[in-house]
Amino acid sequence: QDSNGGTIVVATAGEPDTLNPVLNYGVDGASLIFDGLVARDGRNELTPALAAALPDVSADGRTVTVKLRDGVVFHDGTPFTSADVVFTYRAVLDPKVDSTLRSDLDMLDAVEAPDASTVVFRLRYAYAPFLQRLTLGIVPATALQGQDINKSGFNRKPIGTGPYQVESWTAGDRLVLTANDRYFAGKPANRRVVVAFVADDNIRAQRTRAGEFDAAELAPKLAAGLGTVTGFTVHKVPTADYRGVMLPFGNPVTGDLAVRKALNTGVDRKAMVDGVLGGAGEPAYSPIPPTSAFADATVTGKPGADTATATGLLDAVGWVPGADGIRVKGGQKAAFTIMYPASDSLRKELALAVTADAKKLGIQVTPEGLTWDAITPRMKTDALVMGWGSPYDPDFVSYKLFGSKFAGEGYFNLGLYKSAETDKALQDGRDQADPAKRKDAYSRFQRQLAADVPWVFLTYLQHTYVVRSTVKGVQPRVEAHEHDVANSLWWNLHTWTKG
Amino acid sequence: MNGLAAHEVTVAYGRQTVLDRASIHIGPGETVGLRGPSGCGKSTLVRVLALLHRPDDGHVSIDGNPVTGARYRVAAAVRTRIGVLFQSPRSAADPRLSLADIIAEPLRATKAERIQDRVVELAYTAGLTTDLLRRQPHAVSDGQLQRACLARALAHRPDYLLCDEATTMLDASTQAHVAAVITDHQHRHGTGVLLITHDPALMHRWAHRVIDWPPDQAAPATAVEHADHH
Amino acid sequence: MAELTMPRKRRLRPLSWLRPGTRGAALAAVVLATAILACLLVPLLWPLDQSAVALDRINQPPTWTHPAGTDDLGRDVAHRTLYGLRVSLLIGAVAALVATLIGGAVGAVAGTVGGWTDRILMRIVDTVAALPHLLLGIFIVAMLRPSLGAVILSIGLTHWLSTARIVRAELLSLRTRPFIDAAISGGASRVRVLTRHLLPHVLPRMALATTLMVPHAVWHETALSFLGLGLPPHLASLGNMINDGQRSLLTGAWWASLTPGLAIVVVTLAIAAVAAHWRDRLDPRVRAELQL
Amino acid sequence: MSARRTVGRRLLVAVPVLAATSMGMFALGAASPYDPAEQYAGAAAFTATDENLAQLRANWGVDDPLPVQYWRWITNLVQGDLGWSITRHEPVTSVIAARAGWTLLLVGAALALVLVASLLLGTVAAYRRGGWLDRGLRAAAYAVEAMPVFWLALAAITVFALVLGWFPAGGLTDIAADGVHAGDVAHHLILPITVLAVSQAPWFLLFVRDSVADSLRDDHVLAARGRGLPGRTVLFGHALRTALLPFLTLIGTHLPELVGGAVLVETVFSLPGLGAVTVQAALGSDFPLLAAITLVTTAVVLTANLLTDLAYTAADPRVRLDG
Amino acid sequence: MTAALTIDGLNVRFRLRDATVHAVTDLSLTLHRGELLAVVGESGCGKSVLAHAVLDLLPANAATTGTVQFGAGSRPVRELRGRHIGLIPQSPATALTPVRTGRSLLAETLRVHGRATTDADTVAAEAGLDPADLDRYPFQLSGGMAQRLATALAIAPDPAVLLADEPTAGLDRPLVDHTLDLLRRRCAAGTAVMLITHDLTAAQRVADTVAVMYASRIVEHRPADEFFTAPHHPYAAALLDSLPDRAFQPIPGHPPMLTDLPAGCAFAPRCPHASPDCAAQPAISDGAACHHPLSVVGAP
Ligand SMILES: Nc1ncnc2c1ncn2[C@@H]1O[C@H](COP(=O)(O)OP(=O)(O)OP(=O)(O)O)[C@@H](O)[C@H]1O
Ligand SMILES: Nc1ncnc2c1ncn2[C@@H]1O[C@H](COP(=O)(O)OP(=O)(O)OP(=O)(O)O)[C@@H](O)[C@H]1O
Ligand SMILES: [Mg+2]
Ligand SMILES: [Mg+2]
Repeated sequence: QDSNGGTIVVATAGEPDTLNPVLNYGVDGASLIFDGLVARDGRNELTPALAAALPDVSADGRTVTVKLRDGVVFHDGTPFTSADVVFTYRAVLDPKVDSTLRSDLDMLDAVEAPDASTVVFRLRYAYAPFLQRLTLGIVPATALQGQDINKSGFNRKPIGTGPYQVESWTAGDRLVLTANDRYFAGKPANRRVVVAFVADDNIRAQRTRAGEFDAAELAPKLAAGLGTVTGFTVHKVPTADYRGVMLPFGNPVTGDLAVRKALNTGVDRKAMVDGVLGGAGEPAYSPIPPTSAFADATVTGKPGADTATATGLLDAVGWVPGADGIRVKGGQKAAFTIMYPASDSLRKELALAVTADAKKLGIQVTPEGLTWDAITPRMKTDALVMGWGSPYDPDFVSYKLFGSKFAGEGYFNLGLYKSAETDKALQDGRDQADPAKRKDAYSRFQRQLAADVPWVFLTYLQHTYVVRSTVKGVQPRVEAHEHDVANSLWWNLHTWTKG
Repeated sequence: MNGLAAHEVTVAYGRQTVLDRASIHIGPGETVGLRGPSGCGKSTLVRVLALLHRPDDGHVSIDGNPVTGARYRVAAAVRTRIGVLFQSPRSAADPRLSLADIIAEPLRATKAERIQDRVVELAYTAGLTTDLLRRQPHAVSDGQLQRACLARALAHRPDYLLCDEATTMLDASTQAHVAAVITDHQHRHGTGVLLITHDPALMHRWAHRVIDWPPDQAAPATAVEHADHH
Repeated sequence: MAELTMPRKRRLRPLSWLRPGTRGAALAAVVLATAILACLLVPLLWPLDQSAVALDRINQPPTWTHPAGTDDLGRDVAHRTLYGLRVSLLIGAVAALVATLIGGAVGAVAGTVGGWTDRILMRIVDTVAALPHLLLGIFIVAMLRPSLGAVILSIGLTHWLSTARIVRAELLSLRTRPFIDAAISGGASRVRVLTRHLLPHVLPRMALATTLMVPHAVWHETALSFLGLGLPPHLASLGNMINDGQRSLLTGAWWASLTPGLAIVVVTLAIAAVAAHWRDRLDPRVRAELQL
Repeated sequence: MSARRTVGRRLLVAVPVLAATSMGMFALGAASPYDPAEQYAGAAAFTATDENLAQLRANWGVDDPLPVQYWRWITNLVQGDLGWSITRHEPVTSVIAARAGWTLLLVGAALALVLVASLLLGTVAAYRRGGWLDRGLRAAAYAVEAMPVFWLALAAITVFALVLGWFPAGGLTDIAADGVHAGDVAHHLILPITVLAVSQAPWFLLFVRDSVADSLRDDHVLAARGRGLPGRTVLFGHALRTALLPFLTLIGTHLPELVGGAVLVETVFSLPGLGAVTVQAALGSDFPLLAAITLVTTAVVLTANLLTDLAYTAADPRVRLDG
Repeated sequence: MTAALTIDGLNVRFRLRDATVHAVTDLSLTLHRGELLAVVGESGCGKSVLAHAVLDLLPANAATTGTVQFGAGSRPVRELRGRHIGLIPQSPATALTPVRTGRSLLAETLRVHGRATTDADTVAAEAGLDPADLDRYPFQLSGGMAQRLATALAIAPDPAVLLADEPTAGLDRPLVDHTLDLLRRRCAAGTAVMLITHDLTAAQRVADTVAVMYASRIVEHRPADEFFTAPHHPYAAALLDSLPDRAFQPIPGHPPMLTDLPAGCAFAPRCPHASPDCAAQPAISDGAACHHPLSVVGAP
C-alpha cells in the first residue's frame, strides 16, 4: 500500500542536454528537480519559492534583496543557504562556465550574501523585470564548489531542492525521478515520475495509444486523433511563441513601407492557423501575446486576408502590376526572397503560405530553405521566417529584437529596424518600475511596430497534449517556446493525482 | 640459339618444388614429345614456357633472347609467338563467350584484320561445324571445345605450339585430323611443337624426339626413329 | 569451305522483350517507360509552381480533380509526385551510376593490379567506410554549396564501397582461372582481359548494386535536404514528399506519403525487373540451365 | 600469404588508417557549416549575445586552427583521454561506454539475423528460381529497399505492439520498470532488431540469391548431384560454398549502412544508442566525440574487413590474400 | 546375366534458339551385371549426353523421351544416383567443387552413402591417388590427379552401375592400367560398367562389349573381341583405321551437324560404300546398323 500514489509517466520530444540550471536546464522554473528563488503560478504570476516572500526592490531599482525560506534542504540533506544562491548566480556569470544565460543577466553586477538567509543582487542599471529572472534553479554550492562546472558529474545526476530527485537518467530513453519527501511545499502526490524521451511524433502517438504514457505532448492533428480514443483528454495550451516574417530594411522592396503594410494586411492568418497549425494557434499581430497583461487590444487586424485593402495600399504609392502580374515601381520589381531554416517544416510551410498570399497581391516571393550559416550573411537583405516570444515579460526578447542598438548584432535586430519611438518605448518599459507606466510604454511599442511593420507577425502557436482522463490536477498555463521536462503541461506534476 | 627454351627453371608452389632446375629446348620446326608420370610438373612447365608463370629461378628464352617477367609484363608480340593448348578445355574457355568469340578473341586482342574470315578458316581447319560456332562452351562436347581451343591457339600462327595433352578428348579420327592440322601448320610456319601425351603410339608416330620427365630421373632424351607421316 | 560462314553476331534487340511470354518484364518496361516519359513531358504539359499552396483545400482524399488527394498544404499530390519522380529519378540514377563507376573502377584496379595498389586502395575503402556518411555528405555539399550536382556527388562519392569490394573480390577469384591464362597467352592486354573477360563476369553483380542504389540514393537526398544541405525542402522530390507526408500518416491523410512512396517502390521494382530481364538475356546459360 | 602475416600487416596498416580517418574527420568537421556554439545553445542562440557565444567557443578551443585542435586531441589520446563531448556534456569515454553497447547489440543481433536469414532464404530462392518464393522474395527485397525504414518501423509498431500487443512499442525497458533486466531488454529489442534486419536484408538476400543461382549452373554442382548427394548438401555445401564471396564482401562495406539504419531505428524506438548521438555530434561539430566514434567505427570496419578477407581465403582458396 | 541398366528408345533433343540438336537418337541398350561396355565414337556424337540422360542430369533445354531402367526396380533416378549408379564426369577440372579439398568432398560422399569417412584414404588409393593429395584444393591438382579424384568420388559409394566418361584421360600408362584394372575388378564383383572412351587400346584391353556411336545413334554394338577383329560398320572400321599405330589418317569428309541430320544413314556422305539405299535409316541387324555391313561386303 503506497499512500503516496504511484508512478506518472509523461512523454516529450525534447531531451535536456544537462540537468544543471547553470547550464540552461529549466531556467524559467518548473523544472521538477530544482526551485528558483521565485516560481510562477497557474497564471504565470510570480510567487515566492526558495525566497520566503517576493524579493524587495530598492527605490532606484538597482538593489534586490531576497529573504530565504527556512528549513529547506537539498536532496542530499544539506541545508539550503544564501551561499548556494550566490554560488549559482556567480557560476552563471563566470565566463569559464558554458552558460548562455549570461546574455540574459547582463544587468547583474554582483550577488552577495550578507547572512545565511539573505541574498542581495546589485544591478548595473534598473531593470524592471529582474524578478522574472530569479526563477533560475538553485544548485548546492557544496556539491559543485571547486569543480569544473562544465564537466561535473552533477550535470547528469543533480541535487536540487525540488519536489523530485533524480533516480536515473538514461540518455535517449528516460529520466526517472522519485519523490522528495522533504519538499518544502509538501510531499509530492506521486512517488515516481518517468519522463520518456520519444523524439518522433508518430511513435509518441502510437506509444501513447498503447497506453504507455499518462501524458504526452503531440502534434495537433495526432492529438486530435487520440482525442477520439476514450480515456484521453486533449489540452490545447496557449503560448507566447509567435512566428512571423522579418522584413529587412536593406531591401528595396521590403524596405518600402507600403509593401510591408500590404503584406501585413494581405496575409491570411486564419488560413495559416487552420491549415498549417491544424487549428492549434491564434493569429498574431504583435510580439506581445493577447494573454499578456501588456497586450494592447487596439493592435490587431483581420484574421483573414484583406486583399482589397492591401492592393489599395500598393496602388496608392505607385506599385502597378506589370505584364506578368508582378507589380513594378520605378523599374523595381516587387520581388524578394523569404528564407527559412531548412530543417524547420513549420517555418517552411508559413513561408510558402506567405508566398501564396503575396502572389495574390502582385508581389513575387521566392522561398528558400537554407542552413543557418547560409542564412546569416543574407539576413540584412532577405526576409526570414523567424519566431520567438516569451510569456513572462515583454522586455524579454523584444528589447533586443527591435531595439536599434542591436541592429545587425547576432540574431537580434536582423532587419536593421531603426525607430526612435520604439527605442524609447522599449527603454521606458525596462526602466520604469510602475506597472501602469510599463503597460503604457509597451502600448506605444506595439502601436509603433504596427505602424512600421518591421515584421509581419503571423501566428501564435498552441502546444497540444493528451492526458489520461483519470489524471486530476492538470492546470494549463501560457507556455514559452521551450518546453520539455520543465515548463510543460506538467509544471505542477507533483500535485497531479491518478485515479 | 634458335628455339624456345627453359633454362634451369625452378618452380615451387608453397613448399612443394615442382620443377627443380629443369631445362628444355624446342627447336623451330621440331616436335618434342614430353612424357612423365601424372603430377610431375608437365603442365607447370608448359605454363612457364608459355610465359604465364614466372619461375622462381631460371628463365625462358625465345630464339636466344631471355624473357624477363611473365604474363602482362611480356610484350603481347612475344606472348603471341607461343600458342598453348591447355589440358582441360573446359576451364580454359571463357564460359560466357561463344566458340566463335573464343576463336576470335586473340585476333581481336591484337587488332588483327579480317577477323571474320580468319575465324571461319580456323574453325574449318580445326574441324568445327558452323552450328557449333554460336554455342557457348556448356552446349558443346569436350572434344568440340578442345578443337575450338586448337583454333584459338593457331590464330596467331604461333612459332611455338605447346600441346598439353591436346588430343586426349578426341577420338582416333579427330586425333589424326588434329595431328595433321598441326603438322601442316608446322611445315608451313616452321613451328616448334611441344607434345605432351601418354599415348605411346601417338608419341611414337608424331614426335621427333621424346623427353622423359623429370629429366634427371629418366634416361636422357631419346630420339625416336619415326614413321613417315609427311 | 564455301559452306562455312561466320555466324551472325547475336545482336540485342532492345524491344524484343515485349514478346509474349515475358509479360512481367514487358509490363515493367512499360511502367518504366511511362515514368520516364511522364518525367520528361510533365513540365511541358502541366507545369508546377513549386511554391504554390492552397490552404483552403488541405488533406483532401483522392477525387477526380486530385487523383491522389492533396497534402497538408493543399498541393496536388499526384502532380507533385510526377515532378518528384523527375528529380528523384535523376538523382537516384545518376548517383547510382557515379557510385557504380567509381566502385567498379577502384575494384577493377585493385583486383587486377594487386600488390601495393590493391592494399592502398582497400585501405582507402576502409577509411571512407569508417567516416560517417553524413559528415562526408556535409563536407561535399559544403564545398560545392547545395545544388543538384552536389547532392548527386555526395551520394555517389559515399556509396561506391560495396561495389568496389565486390568487384575486387570476384576478380581476385577469377584472375587465377585458366581461361584468363588463355586470354593472356592470346596477346590480350591487361585492360582487354579486364573488360572482356573479367568484368563481364561481375557485371550482373554490379547491375544489381546499381539497381539497389537508386532507391537508396533517394533516401540520402531526403536526409540531406532535411538538413538544408540538399534540395530546398519545399521542392517536389519524392524524398521530401514522403518526409512531409509522414506527419499525416497516422491522421488519416495516408495518401500524401503513400503516393510518392508507392511511386518509388513501383519504379524500383520496374528497374529491377527490366535489369533482371536484360541480364538473363545476356547470360545464355540461364535459358539452358540445369534443373535440380 | 599466411593468415598470421596478413593480420600482422593489417595491424601495421591500421595505424595510418586510423590517423587518416581521425584527421579526415577533423577536416570534414572544419568544413561543416555548423557552429558548435549555436548548436550547443539551441534555441538560446537567438537570445545569446555574440560575445557570449564567442566565449563558449573560446572555452572549447574550437576556434583554434585545425592542426592545433588535432594535435591537442592526439596528445590527449596518447594519454588515454578521449576528450570532452560538447554536445553530450560528458566525457567522450562515458558517452561511448554508455551507448556503444546498445548499438553494438542492436547492430550485432540484426547483422546475425540478416546473415542467417539472407543465406537461407537467398539460397532457397536461388534453388527455386523463377518460382513464387523466388519472385516474391525478390520483389519484397526491392520494395523494402525502396521503402523508408520509418514506414517499416511504424507498421511493425502498429501491428505487433498495438494490434497484437506482442511486443512493447519502444524504449529499452518497461517504462515503469526499475533497473535493466535481460529478459525485459530482450523483449523490447526484438522489434527494433527485426526492423533493422529486415531493412538491411535486401542487399544480402539479393546478392546471395544471384550468386547461388549462378553457381547452381556450374559443372561441379552437376557433379555433386551425380554423386547422389542430397539436395540440401548440394545446395549449401557446394552451390552456396562457391557463391559466398560477394556475400562476405558485403559484410565489411555494409557496416556503415547498418549503423546508418541503426540511427533511424534507435530514434524511432527511443533506444539510447550511439546513432542519434552521432548525428547530433555531426551537427554540433563535436570534434572529440566524432573523432572517437570514427575511431571506434574505423576499428570495427578494419576488423570486419580483415575478418572477411581472411574468410575469403577460407571460402575461396583461389583468392590469394594480399595486404 | 541380369540386366543392371536397360535403355529403351532413348531420344535427347536440345532446343536451341534457332535449331534442335539431336544428341541421342532412338538408342536402346542393355547393360548386364558384371559387363563392361565400352562406348566409343566420334567426338561430339552424344556419348556424354547419353550418360547424363541416364542420370537425369541434363539441362533444362533438353527434351528426353524413352525409358531408362535400373535393375528390376522402378525408383526415380534421383534416388539412385551415387549408390546405385555412379558417374565419373568427363572434365574433372570443372567438376570438382573449387572451394573444397578433395578430402572433404570424398568424406562427404562416403558419409552420405553410409560409409565411414575414414575410408577416404583407402578409396583414394584404390583410384590411384596418393592420399596425401586429398588435402589439396582442386586448383592445386594436376590434370591427372583431378581425374583420379573424380574417379575416387564416383567409386566411393560402390555403385552397381558405373558410367565412366573418359576416366583415363590425362593419365600416364601405369595409371591408365591401374584405372582399367579397377574397373575390371568392379565388374568381377558384379558392377556393370559403361566406359566411354576415345582410347581404343584401353577399350580393347578391358571391354566385354563395344558400342560405337555415330551422330547420336549406336551404329554397332558387339562383343569386344569380335568387334576389334572385324568391325561391321564402315564407320567403326574407319575409326579403328585412323589410330596412330595404323593409318593415322582422319576419316575423310566433315563430321555431321547434329542440328541437321540426314534422314537416312548419317555416315553415308563419308562412306565409301554408300548407295542410294543409305537414304533410309538402317535398322540394327547382326550388331550393326548398316545397309552394307563390312563383313557382308567383304565376305567372299
Ligand atoms: N546443352 C547443350 N545444348 C545444345 N547442344 C548440346 C548441349 N550439350 C551437348 N550438346 C551437343 O550434343 C552433342 C553431343 O555432345 P556430347 O557431350 O554427348 O558429346 P560426346 O560424344 O561426349 O563428345 P566428346 O567425345 O567430345 O566428349 C554435341 O554435338 C554437342 O554439341
Ligand atoms: N596452383 C597450384 N598450387 C599448388 N600446387 C599446384 C598448383 N598447380 C599444380 N600444383 C602441383 O604441382 C604438381 C605438378 O602439377 P602439374 O599440373 O604441372 O602436373 P602434370 O605433370 O601436368 O600432371 P598431369 O599429367 O596429371 O596433368 C602437382 O603435384 C600439383 O599438385
Ligand atoms: Mg598436366
Ligand atoms: Mg563427352
